[in-house]
Amino acid sequence: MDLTSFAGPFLPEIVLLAGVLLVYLLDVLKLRSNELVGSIAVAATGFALLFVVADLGFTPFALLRTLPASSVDPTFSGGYPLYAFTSLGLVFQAIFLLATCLVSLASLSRPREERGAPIFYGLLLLATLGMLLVAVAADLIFLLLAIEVTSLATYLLVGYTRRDSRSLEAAMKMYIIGALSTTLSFFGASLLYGAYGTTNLYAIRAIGILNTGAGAGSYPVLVLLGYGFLIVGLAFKATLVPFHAWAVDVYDGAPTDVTAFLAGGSKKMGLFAFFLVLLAPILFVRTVASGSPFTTTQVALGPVLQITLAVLAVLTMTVGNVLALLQKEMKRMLAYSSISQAGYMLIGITVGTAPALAGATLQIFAHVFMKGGAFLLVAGVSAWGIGPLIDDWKGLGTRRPLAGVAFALMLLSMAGVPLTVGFVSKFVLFSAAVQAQGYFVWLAIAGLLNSALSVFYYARVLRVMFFEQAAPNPLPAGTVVGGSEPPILPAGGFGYGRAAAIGLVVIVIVAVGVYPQMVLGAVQSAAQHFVNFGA
Amino acid sequence: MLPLLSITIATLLAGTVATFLSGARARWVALGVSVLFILEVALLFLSFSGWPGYNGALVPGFSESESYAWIHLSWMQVNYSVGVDGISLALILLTAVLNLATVVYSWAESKRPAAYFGLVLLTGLGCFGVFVALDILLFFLFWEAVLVPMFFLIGYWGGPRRRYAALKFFVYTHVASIVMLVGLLAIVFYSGATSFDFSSVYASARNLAAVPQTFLFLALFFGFGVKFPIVPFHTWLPDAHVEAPTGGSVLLAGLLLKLGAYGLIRWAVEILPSGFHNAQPVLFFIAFLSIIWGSVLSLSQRDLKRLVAYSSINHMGIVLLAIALDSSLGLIAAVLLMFAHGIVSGLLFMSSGSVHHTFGTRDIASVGGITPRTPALSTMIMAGSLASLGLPALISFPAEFTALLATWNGLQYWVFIPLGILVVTAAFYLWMMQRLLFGPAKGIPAAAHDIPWYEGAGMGILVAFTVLFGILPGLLVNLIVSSPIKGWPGT
Amino acid sequence: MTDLPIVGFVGLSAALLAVGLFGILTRRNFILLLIAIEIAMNAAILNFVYFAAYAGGTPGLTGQSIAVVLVGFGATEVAVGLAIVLALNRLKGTINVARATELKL
Amino acid sequence: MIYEEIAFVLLALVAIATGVLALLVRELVHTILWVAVFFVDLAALYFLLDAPFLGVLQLGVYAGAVTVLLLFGIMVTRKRIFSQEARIGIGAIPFGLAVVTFIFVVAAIGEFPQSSTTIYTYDPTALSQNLFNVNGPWLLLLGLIMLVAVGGAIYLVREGRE
Amino acid sequence: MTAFVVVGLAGTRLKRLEWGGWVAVGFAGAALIVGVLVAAGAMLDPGRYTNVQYTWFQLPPSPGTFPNGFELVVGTLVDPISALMLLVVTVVGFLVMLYSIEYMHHDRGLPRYYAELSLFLAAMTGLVISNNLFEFFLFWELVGLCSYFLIGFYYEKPSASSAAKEAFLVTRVGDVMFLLGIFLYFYNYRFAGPAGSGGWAANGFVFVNGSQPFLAGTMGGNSTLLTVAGIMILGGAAGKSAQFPLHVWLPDAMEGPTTVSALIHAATMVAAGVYLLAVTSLFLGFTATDQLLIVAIGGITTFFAATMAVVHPDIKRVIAYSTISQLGYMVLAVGAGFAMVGLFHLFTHAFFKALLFLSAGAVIHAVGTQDLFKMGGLRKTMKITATAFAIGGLALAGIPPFAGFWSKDDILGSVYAQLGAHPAYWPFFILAVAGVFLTAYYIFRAWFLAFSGDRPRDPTLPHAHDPTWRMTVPLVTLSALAVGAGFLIFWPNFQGLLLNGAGVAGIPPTYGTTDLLLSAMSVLLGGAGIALAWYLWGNGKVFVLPESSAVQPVRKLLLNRYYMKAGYDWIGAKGVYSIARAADFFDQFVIDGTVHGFERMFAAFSDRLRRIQSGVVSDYAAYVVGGLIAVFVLLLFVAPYLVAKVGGG
Repeated sequence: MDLTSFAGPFLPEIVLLAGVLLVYLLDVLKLRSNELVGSIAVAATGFALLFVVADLGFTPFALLRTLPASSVDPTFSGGYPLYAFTSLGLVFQAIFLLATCLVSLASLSRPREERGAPIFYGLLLLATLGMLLVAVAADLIFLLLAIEVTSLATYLLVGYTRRDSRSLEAAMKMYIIGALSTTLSFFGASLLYGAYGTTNLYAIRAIGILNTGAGAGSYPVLVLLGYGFLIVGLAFKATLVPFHAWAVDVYDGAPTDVTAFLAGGSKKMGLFAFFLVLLAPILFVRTVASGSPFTTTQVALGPVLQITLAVLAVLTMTVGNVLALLQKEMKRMLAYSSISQAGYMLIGITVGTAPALAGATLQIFAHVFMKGGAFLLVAGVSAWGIGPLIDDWKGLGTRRPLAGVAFALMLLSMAGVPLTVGFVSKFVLFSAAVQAQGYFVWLAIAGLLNSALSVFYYARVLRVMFFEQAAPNPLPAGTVVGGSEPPILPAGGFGYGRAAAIGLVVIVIVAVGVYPQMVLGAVQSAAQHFVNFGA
Repeated sequence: MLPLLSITIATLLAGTVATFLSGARARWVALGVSVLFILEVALLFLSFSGWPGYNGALVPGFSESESYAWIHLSWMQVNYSVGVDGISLALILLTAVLNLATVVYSWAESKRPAAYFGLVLLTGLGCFGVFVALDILLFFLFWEAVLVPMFFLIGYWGGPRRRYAALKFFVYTHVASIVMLVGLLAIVFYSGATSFDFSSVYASARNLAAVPQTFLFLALFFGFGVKFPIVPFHTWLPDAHVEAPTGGSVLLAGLLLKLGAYGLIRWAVEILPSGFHNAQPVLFFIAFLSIIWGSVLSLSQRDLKRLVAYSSINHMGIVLLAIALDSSLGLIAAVLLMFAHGIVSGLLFMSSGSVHHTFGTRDIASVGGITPRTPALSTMIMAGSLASLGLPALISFPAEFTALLATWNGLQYWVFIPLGILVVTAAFYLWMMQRLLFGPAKGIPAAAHDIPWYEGAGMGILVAFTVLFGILPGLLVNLIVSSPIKGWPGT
Repeated sequence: MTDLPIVGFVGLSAALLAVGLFGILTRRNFILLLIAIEIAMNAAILNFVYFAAYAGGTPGLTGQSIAVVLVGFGATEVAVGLAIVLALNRLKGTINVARATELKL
Repeated sequence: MIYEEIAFVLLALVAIATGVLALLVRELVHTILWVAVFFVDLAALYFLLDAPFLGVLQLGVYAGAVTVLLLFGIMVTRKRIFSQEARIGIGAIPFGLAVVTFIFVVAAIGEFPQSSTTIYTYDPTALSQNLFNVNGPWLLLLGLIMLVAVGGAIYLVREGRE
Repeated sequence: MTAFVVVGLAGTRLKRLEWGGWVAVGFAGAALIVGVLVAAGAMLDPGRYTNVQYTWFQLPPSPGTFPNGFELVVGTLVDPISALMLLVVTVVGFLVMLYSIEYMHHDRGLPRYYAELSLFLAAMTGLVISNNLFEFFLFWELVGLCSYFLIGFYYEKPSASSAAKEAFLVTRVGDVMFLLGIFLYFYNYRFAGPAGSGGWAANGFVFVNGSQPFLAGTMGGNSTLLTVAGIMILGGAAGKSAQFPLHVWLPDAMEGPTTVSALIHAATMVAAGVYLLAVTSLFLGFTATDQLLIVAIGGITTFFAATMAVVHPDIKRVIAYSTISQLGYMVLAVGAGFAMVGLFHLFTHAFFKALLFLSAGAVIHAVGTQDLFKMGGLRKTMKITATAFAIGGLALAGIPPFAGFWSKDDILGSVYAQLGAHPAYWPFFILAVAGVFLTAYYIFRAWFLAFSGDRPRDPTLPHAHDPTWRMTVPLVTLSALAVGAGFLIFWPNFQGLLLNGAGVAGIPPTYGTTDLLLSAMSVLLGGAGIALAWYLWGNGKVFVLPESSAVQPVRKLLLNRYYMKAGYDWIGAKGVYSIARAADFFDQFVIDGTVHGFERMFAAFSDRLRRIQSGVVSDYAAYVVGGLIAVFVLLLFVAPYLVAKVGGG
């Protein structure tokens, strides 16, 4: 294996790795200033992002291309590699990098007294590296190992404020459920290996297309069990119900910037893993498989998986929304909302058509900005001394109109109000579901009804922020202040980094919301390639 | 030709932004924008090319059409397409008039005036957009765009239970929009329409089989119906109206309810003829239910605004009935009724608002005999009530007459229901006037004085239109007739 | 060339998985949880190994390679788990996972 | 070959038994002992499957390193090494869940030949070829994972004095 | 002719001015001149139709419903009957306006009064000269509105505003039926009419086309439909003309100023119902069933209202009941097919009833009460008024040669002539004849109570005297008309006008050829009534019915108007309002409650579901494993079953 040919396409990853090493080096040199280390992370992700965007074929950056156009979306004939560059993978790489970029940009404004900048940014970059590798995986084991890179990094990220018991508890919970899921994933992979004799996703796809009798044809139960284990294992990352319970506690307990990364980044990786793993059986395994040892009917594998995923999707949306309804804490409410959003995204792979995948991808793109931005904003607001409860946000909209409007915009986008990116993505996603016809229309209806339900709690936050007066500050004894003065917010805003990140979020939410053609066009063509890829 | 529609949208958008930013001078900016809006609508009228006999527009029957690519995917063609025909033009006129009247009426708004007037203009923009949009996504976008300002208008400037009302309004209408959206999407994808454009949907949806058409129609009907509002999905309306500030109520009753009816005509009745035909019994049933329910409930209300709100349900029920008749006369009646109800309910809500400002309560039972103290206000209330109960020479009369005539033509003796309800309608208005305006004075605060000039002016604008179109309904009818509705010549 | 009952291996790995899961569900001591997870992990590794050796399927060395990688991964995972548990123990003085319930509802 | 089958049955029984014992005994140090036996037992199974390289790896990594790591964990988190765990019931629900999972997975055995079949054996060189050449990226990934683990784990357990 | 409308509207503009009353009178005078000229023109040239019309709105022809298009027009038509009505409206209108100057001078709402009265005159004129049913309805509603305003003129009085509301509502019931009637006729005649005309739909409901009745000879079509249409028109007329059972509002309408009662609720507006029936019967035609029904309503109302007038102590209400009763005669005539005879009675009745009201108004103006039992002996101080009232009474009682005799006699005679052909008319004819006696009795009971005797029974009443010329001129003029109007029947031109009003339909009436025996009988009955009144009430006597009398319950029944109003009130207040309350309850608690129920259910569900977030990680692991098993179940059992069943997505 020629090193240069191996390293060339991985330039973005290498840039990140270099960033990590630089950060660790500076740590050793006792240069631990947040701004310095953070800038390195921002720069690294920024550069990597440029490379990825260039690889996607965005002409202004053509100079930065690291991949010849021919090696994107290649066709295989025998000899399946462990990794392959797909347009959709590149799109996801860009999304992941954007998420990391946003988080590290915002984290530039971390409070000075907070320690652990090197480990924070180092792990952030490593986690991102794992995500980038997930995006190019072509092999199940490669995929799972890459996921583990991110998983371990995120366990540690969640617990990196090691003197915060909430944070450590979150890390512990995430670790246990994560390790369990990993085990289940590998177990599933082993079963699939037993059935197919390979763990390569494209090989499995080819077996399905060629209908050689291996895999689903010969070992229907093994295949079904294998995919079942994999679905459950990956559902951990994607926070599907009922595998979501950890997420709420972890999103709540983790440092909020890390939460933003979890919600905006690593969870999306789980969803993309779903795309990678399940697209082949859903679309290409035409082998008629006996449904189970207990029934004699012969059914196709694809619809069976689709129905299962549809149930999971509906369950995820609904439970997430219902639980968010009564939630009193802002972060937990956002966490539940994030869970329900995962349900929408799952619709994409459930439907399995290129439009649906495009819709889901756009939804994921939107979610990075909406939810990531929201958590970043929550982190900034809590730095002002605003408590964790939604009610603590009373009157914020009128006292800090800019922050209030930005947050309102994110919430409206999550609720799917037009002229926001959240609307466009849901519109495309549900359109695609309707376009696929059949029972997917019901999926679209369930999704839309759920998004209606979600309006309840988003609107509640808006109400608290804009229509209610701030509660009187618990006054220090002896101070004489008239009546019901709201708590005094610190002068200044979020700090430049965070303000820039939130500003970027707002711009994207509105810009893509108003004119989505550019993003949507790229995503659509990538999804189309992805569906046809290697076939 | 000038892209007049886009210019108007841009004007309103820019006006809204300017109003938001203009602080204390917001009302002047808003007034300027409203006047500009009216002038642009006047220009639209002048350049309207859909008059009978003309067929040169981009989409047949639509004048001033514009279309630009927006989202073009292999399977989804969304354009920015706008255009007007007679029906939308009539409602656009209503929008412009109500916008101006609301701005004038709310002249003294002191609670964050910039935001208030901005939101009023934004509502106007949304409604204008709905009436001109010829693309499903664009339509839905404007449709939803109306929700947000109204949510804030109710939620921030409203009465004591404003938060509840705002939330209820938002959730109800949002759920409805969603069902409507699914319906519209399904129409596109099931019919194999090449784009989201009205023309394309119109051309292909009619070819769908009757059964899917029926399902789609019912979905759309639910979506539009909640805005109507149809019984039993109406309970958001009284709450929203009662809690909304006067300007909000005016726009809510005058414009928002019309969106549902307009949507039903444009996006359901026209493009799903067989579905419409099959669903007619349902529509009739709901229409009669709404008519009866609205007026019977009006009888039992003590709150002036609530009374007017329920009477809106009744009136919109007649609109629905007229639409459901599936006849040209019915359609004309429906649009006339919409226009009339927009003006008249606006007037009535303004009156109720003034009653509230002047006497501190809207409870009909606790205030009475106000006429000697506030003759101008009483006159307005009387004008509004009499117009609303369908008195000749006022705007509702030709509309109701046409509607009832059309009902007779279509349904024969069923017309007894709306006819009988006319008596009940008269009863609750008369009863309200008897208690509020006449009789011995009671419950009038010492400081109460007649309405200020701007409230009078706001209502005066509406009264002027009430009388103008009451005497010359032909102006509107000629406009409506020029629309490419089925059964019309040249369609 | 040895003959072995492949069915038995399937049963064994299923049983080991069940034992691991049972441990994860019932044990409260974090270290026991780690052990349970590793038992289940070993079930997966065992799967890879015997499927690699099973002639009935499509045999290949890949399975053994995977097993090698997974053995390494398992050890790393335990190390990270231990790091977390040590930090938690330092802060809370317990490694009973049922006592760490600050975050709930 | 009947001997190999008998050996397999014995090893399998020992594996299950030690696994269960490791989880159920109340003395934590005994747990470690049973775990060690479990890992060794699995190594023996790998030898039985003619995968000697893996067997050795299992002995070295699991039976050696991991066991020591776990023992170390117990020593650090315990005031006294030989303290007993509180008795915890088996719990019907977890037990049921585990059994049902077992049943589901075992359901797949119907798809395999019920009698003993010949297994393939491989040359360790071929294994290393496979491992380092074709599937080299796996090892790179494993390296990355270890990089993450080492950096993070050290930071986490370090007595924070910065 | 539209000038009338303009005149009326102009009147309303001037309401702010102090001398607005005079301006209004001036306009009314102008209207009078025009009206008289028009009427004279019509009388001098019977059979002339003047028709002018403008399109209100129109729809182009559409293939389905209206192949010839659809049109609504506003037009004017002067034909004999509208000329007759025009004369009534303008004459009485002018006189009442003049009279009001003094009668109302103390009222601060004077400008409003004149504005509303002017508007009324305009609307009434418009109604009379309408050339189509749609326009007819338009003005019909407008006069109803004016009536509403004028009844509620003293709006501070709760009884007045209540009466106004009642009047509007009850007539609204009639209006609704009228509207339905219009629709029914429209449906029947939408394509009927002269060839090529396109029918009613394309011609805006017009009666005439050029000089021809538009629908001449088109009677026919669906007879059931036409019957129902006729019933609906009758309902409308019954509402406006206070016929049984929609008569309840008219007595209460006496809450308005007496002048208003005289003009609107005696002479003009209430007659609009009869006018409507006449127009319909002449131009559209009634079926035999309708005719019988109209006759029945007329006959019943005649007698029924008269009985109520017999016992009432309020001078205005007595006259009001008398109005209802007299309107009954007109309806009876129209129903029997003698529309023009009815209109003739309408014509004379307008004058003598206005006279009666204005006289009563003068009395009320003078003594400040309407209670007959407080009055008495006014004959001495109010000579002109007493005489005027007596003339009116005699006319009403049908004593020759007063106007009432001629017209009422014509009615009785004409109907009598039809009895052979329509035996079913008999009972109603008898009721009508009995009404003659009652009429004479109650009106002279009122006269005797008010004017005879020596002094007022209530000594606290102010000293009464005759009013000034502004009030007496109308009284005298109307007296003259009450005496003389009946003689017009002997003028051939007028007779010709009446005959020609029939246009093409209808039965020739019996002008001048009345059965002498019948005339004599009716005069005798009238005389007997007067005699009885004199016997019971003459010379200041007060007849008190003994408490033990067997007819005491009857008296109570009559005083309480047969409990019909109470019944209606009960239906309105208790029945409908209770339904409304119940509906409100349903709305708030059931419909909204369902919504809130959903909300609560979600909340409860959410709360229950929240518990699974226990914070114990082992539980979370259990969910994972449970979820795993659930996924297996789905994958292995549920999904294959579904796929096999429906064939997959």
